[in-house]
Amino acid sequence: MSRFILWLRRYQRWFGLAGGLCMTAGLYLGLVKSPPDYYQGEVVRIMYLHVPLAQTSLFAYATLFICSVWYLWKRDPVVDNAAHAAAGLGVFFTAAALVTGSIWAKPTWNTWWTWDPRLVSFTVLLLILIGYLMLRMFIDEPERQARFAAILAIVGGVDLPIVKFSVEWWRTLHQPLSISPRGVSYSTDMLLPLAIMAVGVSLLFTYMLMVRTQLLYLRQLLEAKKGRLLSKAQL
Amino acid sequence: MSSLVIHAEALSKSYHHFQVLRDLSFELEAGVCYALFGPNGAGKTTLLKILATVHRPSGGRLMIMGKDVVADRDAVRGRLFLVAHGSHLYDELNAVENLRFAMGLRGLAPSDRDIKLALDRVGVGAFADLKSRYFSAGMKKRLAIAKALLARPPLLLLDEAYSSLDEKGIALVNQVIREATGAGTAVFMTTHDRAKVADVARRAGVLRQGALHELPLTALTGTHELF
Amino acid sequence: MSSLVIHAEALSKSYHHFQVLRDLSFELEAGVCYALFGPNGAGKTTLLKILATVHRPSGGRLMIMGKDVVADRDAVRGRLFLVAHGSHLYDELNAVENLRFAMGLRGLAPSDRDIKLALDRVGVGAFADLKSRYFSAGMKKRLAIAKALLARPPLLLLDEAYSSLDEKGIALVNQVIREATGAGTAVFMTTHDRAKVADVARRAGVLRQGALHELPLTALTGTHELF
Amino acid sequence: MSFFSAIRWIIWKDLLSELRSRENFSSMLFFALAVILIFSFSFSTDQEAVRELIAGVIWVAFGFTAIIGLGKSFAVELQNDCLEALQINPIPKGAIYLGKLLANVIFIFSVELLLLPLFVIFFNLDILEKLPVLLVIMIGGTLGLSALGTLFSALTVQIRAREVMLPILLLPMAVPVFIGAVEATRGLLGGAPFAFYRPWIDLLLVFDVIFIVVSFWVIDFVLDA
Amino acid sequence: MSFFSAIRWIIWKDLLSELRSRENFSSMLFFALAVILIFSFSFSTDQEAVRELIAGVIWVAFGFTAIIGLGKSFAVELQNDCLEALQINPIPKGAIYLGKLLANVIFIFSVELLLLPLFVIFFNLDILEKLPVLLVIMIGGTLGLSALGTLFSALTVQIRAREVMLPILLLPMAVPVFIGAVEATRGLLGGAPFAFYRPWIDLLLVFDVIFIVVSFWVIDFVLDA
Ligand code: HEM
Ligand SMILES: Nc1ncnc2c1ncn2[C@@H]1O[C@H](COP(=O)(O)OP(=O)(O)OP(=O)(O)O)[C@@H](O)[C@H]1O
Ligand SMILES: Nc1ncnc2c1ncn2[C@@H]1O[C@H](COP(=O)(O)OP(=O)(O)OP(=O)(O)O)[C@@H](O)[C@H]1O
Ligand SMILES: [Mg+2]
Ligand SMILES: [Mg+2]
Repeated sequence: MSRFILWLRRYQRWFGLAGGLCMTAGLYLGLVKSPPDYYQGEVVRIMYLHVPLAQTSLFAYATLFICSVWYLWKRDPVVDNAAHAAAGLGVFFTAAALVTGSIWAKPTWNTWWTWDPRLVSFTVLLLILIGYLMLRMFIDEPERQARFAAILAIVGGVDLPIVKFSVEWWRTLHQPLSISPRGVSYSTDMLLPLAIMAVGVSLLFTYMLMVRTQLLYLRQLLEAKKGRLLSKAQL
Repeated sequence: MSSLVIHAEALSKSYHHFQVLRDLSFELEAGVCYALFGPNGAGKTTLLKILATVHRPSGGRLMIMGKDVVADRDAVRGRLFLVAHGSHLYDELNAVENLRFAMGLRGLAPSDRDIKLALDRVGVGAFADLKSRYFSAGMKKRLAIAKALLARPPLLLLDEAYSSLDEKGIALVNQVIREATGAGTAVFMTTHDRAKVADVARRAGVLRQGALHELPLTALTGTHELF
Repeated sequence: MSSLVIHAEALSKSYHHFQVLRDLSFELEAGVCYALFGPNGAGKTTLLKILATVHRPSGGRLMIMGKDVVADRDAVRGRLFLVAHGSHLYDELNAVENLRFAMGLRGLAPSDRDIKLALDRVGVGAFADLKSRYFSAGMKKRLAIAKALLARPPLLLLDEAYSSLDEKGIALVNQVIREATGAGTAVFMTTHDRAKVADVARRAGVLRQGALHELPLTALTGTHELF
Repeated sequence: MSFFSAIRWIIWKDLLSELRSRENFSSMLFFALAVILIFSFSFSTDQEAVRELIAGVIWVAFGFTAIIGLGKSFAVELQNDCLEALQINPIPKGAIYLGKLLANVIFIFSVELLLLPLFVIFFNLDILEKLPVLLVIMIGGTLGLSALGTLFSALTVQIRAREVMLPILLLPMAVPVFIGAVEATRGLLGGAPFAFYRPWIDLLLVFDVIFIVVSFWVIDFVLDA
Repeated sequence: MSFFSAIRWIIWKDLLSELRSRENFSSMLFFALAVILIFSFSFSTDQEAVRELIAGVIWVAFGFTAIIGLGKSFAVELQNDCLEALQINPIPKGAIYLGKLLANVIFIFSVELLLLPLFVIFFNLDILEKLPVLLVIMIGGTLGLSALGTLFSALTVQIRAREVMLPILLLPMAVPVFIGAVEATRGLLGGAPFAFYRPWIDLLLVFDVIFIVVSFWVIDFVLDA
């Protein structure tokens, strides 16, 4: 078994534990202790989920990008497992950020969805991630799957900043946003729980990444076992 | 050492974990024709495609003409030519254009006369202007052989060399192989028909359970089971 | 008359004005294996596909089991089975499912045991659950033969019957042909290999310049040129 | 008997292949998503205009979904010359047509069902109590597109420029289906009384029947030499 | 030397095949026509709204045209395993990429040129003195779509759901091209001063360069095991 996998197995619990602690503390501080927002009232509390989730999605894509470059360079299947895991979790976190954002948008912007640059680039991120997983689904050979997926992640990684900046120009060039996500200014009693939550969700992501990488790795091992049995049954 | 065309060490290949080749080592010298046998599904095509640099081996080391196939792909590729199951022809191009294109990408520019000679040689000269879409199975195979004639590679790889050829076509392939080996080309081919290859093969082997076993040449003319 | 399986009169076939078959007449009786030879591009595949009702003849009349292939297509089709170049397999279905589907459309419902027996017989029993996408060339051919085994048609058509099969596979095909003809099936096959077919063919012919010439059976064991 | 069992075998095979590969289904879904996205991008200037055109957007997305699915329908028969085997099978070609048609409707309609919530979210629709009628319109439109599309899929798969000839042939012919479906949907979503857009639904169903009957009748010429 | 001659051979082959079959060209053309037709049908309610959206309509039509052409680009290499032959040819894979890219741009751009008069007729546009800038935008957009599209065409052609995976991968990534092209076209057609939409043209060109460079760099991993 890969040494990296053994390392993951040894240390994952600490990440899980720390993430759990941070999130418990963060949720308590954010949902119970911190004051409601002056303008938004209790609704603002969804921020403690939305912002960390959104940040972690970007973190997930960064992980995916790095693992992909690393894979093409070293061709280590374990790194590909990590990339695969990061993409799967990325879809989960991105979708969660999108949903929480939408839920937040309904009372504040009075719509589930609007053509805001951030939302657009974020949706593109989600589509790229889903495309990434679909691509993997349609390739059976593990080596080719890993190689093509890595290429897609890298091209997407170059693309995302361009999408982000181009949509940024797109709006600001014509009409400024009446309500921007940046319009909410933080007070310290909001910033602390937010920071704790941010750390907590990132740790949680790291923990899930470690577990999922192992899962994918083990699944490959199992397939290999099955394959070896089949190779015995030659004509 | 310098006359070694293929030098494989502990080659292995798995298709999603289904191991087809295991720790396969062998060598092939220039000017020799090697015939590979094996039951259906043994991995002959797989091995040939690894030699042709279509697939990357899952493990082991493969040197062709002294160059590593992984590190030095393009150098290796200029030195080999593959006649595979697929005929590598473009349906919309006619026979001449197909040859021209294939040679052009190899950096060769055969004259009209060379092309005409090659087509006549493989017996499709009368169809030089026909789109390859309308070629029959055997005619396509013959066109692929015409490409090999023009490319004159140091290593020639043939998968199921005789399939879909008529008896004259088979004689033609054997003649081509003889000339090629005479000129120092190494030929590595798979086939199921030992009687036909007995004329030209200087070495033979059988692929069984992922391992390669060298055969005595007498096995080709005999009738006992190869595997 | 009633034992005539194929009765062709003045069949002809052209592909956009290129005439491949001219006024071809012949008959085939039940229980006989007919081997068709011919140079590459002679029109063997074309003729076989006309017999299989894939192509419609450009002229002439073709009766199979006493039914006209043009007027009475579906009746004819239930009585023949074609093993063509293409293996007629669905990549995503495994071996068992492929057999089941092919038989289902013919209105047959072979039992699990029948299917298992057929797969074992053609030597791919170990791969019953493997998607046919991953089958090698020879394994696909074997699966196609398994279909013919289950279908038990009165007329069996085989194009390049032995191609991509190993020696055991060839013996298997010959065995299948022997059993089929023994049970009254007419077999019409094309091949380039007279030595292999000599065992089983009861009649032989060569297609040349669009015309069919009957060959004496001794030609199969001889070595002089057929065309 | 063997007619219906042939239909069942075709559906079984198509569904099983699809379950194995999930190719068709996920492709249709994602492609429809991309279409919705492009639309929203191209027409983002005017939120009100987009809401006005929502019925059109829905049916353009459904139309493209259908074209993807229909194109695949017979394209899978090209692998290993399976089409040849289908052609010379002793079953009536009408059974092949109906089997393929039903499999296509199942695929396309399930994708449309999945897209529905997206439209609700993206365009702020409120369709809960309109759902039964909407489903009828969707089935009517899908059946109409598939009836013609299955026929053309069988036809185009045998010619050179197959992937593109399908929409080229289908889209103009399917104009009445599109018009019927768009107008009915527009009426429904716009809150018009049922009697007002009822004729459009009738139009759809009439076209469904006509298309299926005609296709069933001509499929022999398409699938046979 | 052999690098550029390889590029020439690829272009020669693609152009010659296309001249023979006219498959790609006529398909793109007709498909674009059908798209324009559908648009006009689906959005016929409000002529003014359509005029507002004309830049979007143009680029949706161009985008679909491009996707058709790009999908074909490497798909023709599947016949008789030609892709295998390309892979093991002793030429740099970058030359294959550039050859295919140029052939694609030639095809797609010529179809776009033919579509232009149609837009003029259908939507009453007045583009004569705007033509030079419009052509620059068109080339910029086409190059951007093709740069990525050629890469993804080479990639998807080697996997299962190829026809649909191409748009699935390409469309989200091409969002900046669409935005740049649509905004620049909108500015141009709307009569805005050049300086106003100039940034969009710059965006297009920057994008073109970035994606050609990136694709050229990764094509080896796509076309080689
Ligand atoms: C579908 C809707 C939404 C999506 C997809 C979305 C997406 C995002 C993304 C991608 C980020 C960036 C995280 C980072 O840069 O690390 C973010 C941050 C943020 N969002 Fe949202 N958002 C949505 C709705 C909202 C709404 C309705 C609000 C509040 C009115 C909001 C408030 C914020 C805030 C305060 C931040 C942190 C900004 C910062 O730290 O720079 N979001 N969101
Ligand atoms: N892409 C693939 N994925 C999984 N398994 C594969 C793949 N290609 C081939 N195989 C398997 O590898 C084995 C060897 O296949 P290969 O085509 O090399 O056989 P072969 O010796 O050429 O057989 P034949 O004589 O029938 O041509 C077969 O059992 C086949 O099922
Ligand atoms: N669709 C077609 N259009 C035009 N010509 C065709 C077509 N199909 C076959 N031909 C031509 O018809 C002739 C006979 O082809 P066919 O495939 O029947 O030959 P064959 O005897 O099977 O040859 P082989 O031994 O090579 O398989 C060939 O010359 C071929 O070029
Ligand atoms: Mg093989
Ligand atoms: Mg033939």
